[in-house]
Amino acid sequence: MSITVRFFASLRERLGRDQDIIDSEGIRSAADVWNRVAQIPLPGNALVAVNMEYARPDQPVRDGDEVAFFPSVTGGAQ
Amino acid sequence: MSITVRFFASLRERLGRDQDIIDSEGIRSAADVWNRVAQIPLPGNALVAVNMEYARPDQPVRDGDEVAFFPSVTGGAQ
Amino acid sequence: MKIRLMEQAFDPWQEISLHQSEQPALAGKFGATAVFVGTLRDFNQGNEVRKMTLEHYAPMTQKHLERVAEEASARWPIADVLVIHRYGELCPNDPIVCVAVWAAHRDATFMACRYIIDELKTRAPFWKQELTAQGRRWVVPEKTG
Amino acid sequence: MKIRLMEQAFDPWQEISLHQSEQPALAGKFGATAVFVGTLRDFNQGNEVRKMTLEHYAPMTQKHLERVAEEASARWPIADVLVIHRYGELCPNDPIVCVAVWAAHRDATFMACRYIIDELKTRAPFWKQELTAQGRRWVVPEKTG
Repeated sequence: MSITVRFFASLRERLGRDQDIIDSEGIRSAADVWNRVAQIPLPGNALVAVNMEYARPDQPVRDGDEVAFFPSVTGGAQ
Repeated sequence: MSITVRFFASLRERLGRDQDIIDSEGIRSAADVWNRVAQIPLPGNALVAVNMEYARPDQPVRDGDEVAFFPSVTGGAQ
Repeated sequence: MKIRLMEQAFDPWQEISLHQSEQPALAGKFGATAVFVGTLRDFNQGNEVRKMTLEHYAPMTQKHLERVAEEASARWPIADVLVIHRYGELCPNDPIVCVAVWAAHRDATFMACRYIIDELKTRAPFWKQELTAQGRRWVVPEKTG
Repeated sequence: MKIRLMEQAFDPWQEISLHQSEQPALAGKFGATAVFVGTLRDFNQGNEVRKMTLEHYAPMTQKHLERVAEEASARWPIADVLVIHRYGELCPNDPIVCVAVWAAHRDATFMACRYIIDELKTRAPFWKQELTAQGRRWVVPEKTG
């Protein structure tokens, strides 16, 4: 009956933690997850992943899912 | 008073030698050089170099020059 | 196909050589290899860079790097792919990423190698934080290659 | 910039690594390296290849390889170039040619590396003769990459 929520990079620093475990009760979408854990609106350039696949904020979320929020990625080389 | 003439690859095999030294007397162009050394017409796909620069058959040639004739090049990789 | 995430510094030339020697079935069968190596510079956007920390989302990174390599294999006739990407703390002159592609012909290797490094950059969940004389800063994506 | 013609077999990864270590001024200054290696396959146009002989026009080859590398340096902002090309007798799985380009950014390395290998192929005076089970044959240029 829980959802794992993960934060990375500057978003992790802004929220002051890298992970929350929340009750899935009343959660229907990734956006609902964000609103439960954060006191600020989801930044417009933030990326969302549900079970390690990129997703839109309105993507449905179910009990047992892992939902992640993070800024634009910067791997690879210049 | 001489011109060095070089042949490479299949053209070298066809002429049966890799180099001639010819008298520059009466030679005005790379085509003149070919006509002096070979009994066959210059093959249409043959390449010409004068002093190691690609040239056309009508390129002027002078005493002391090195003139080379060879087929299409095939260096590098597939 | 091999995708490796590494915390320790690596020598891309040694890793490519080793990988190739571990694929005896490839010997004599490939005519072309294209490689890209990305290396940490000691300056960026006007500042001296002393260190860099690469944060990543571990199993998601592996999954997306594998997917990008599979897409390249589906699009071009290639024989093998090796991708190595660092994470953790890096020093200037450290290789960050290495992409190597083997194929019969050169066109497929160039296209696939370029595809993998370009897609990796926009899809693999890595985040760079630089330590400069002015302190720590998160790197933001650039528009140009 | 280094252009080498070699009669002996060479290990491209070792040569690149060595070349890079001999350029201490490059350390920390380049962010990208693109490499292409062409290798002799043990088959071509339907026939098993046992050996290959690469004939060349020695000083003209060196001159034209240098010119192609200089043209690439003039067209793209690159920091260094290494080109190695074999001549003489080669065995299957032997590297034939290696082109490595170092630059600040990846786009310049890919473009310059591709330019050098493509131009080399049409301009450097090399000729390949294959030894197959059916005898010796001169390789003719292909239209496709």
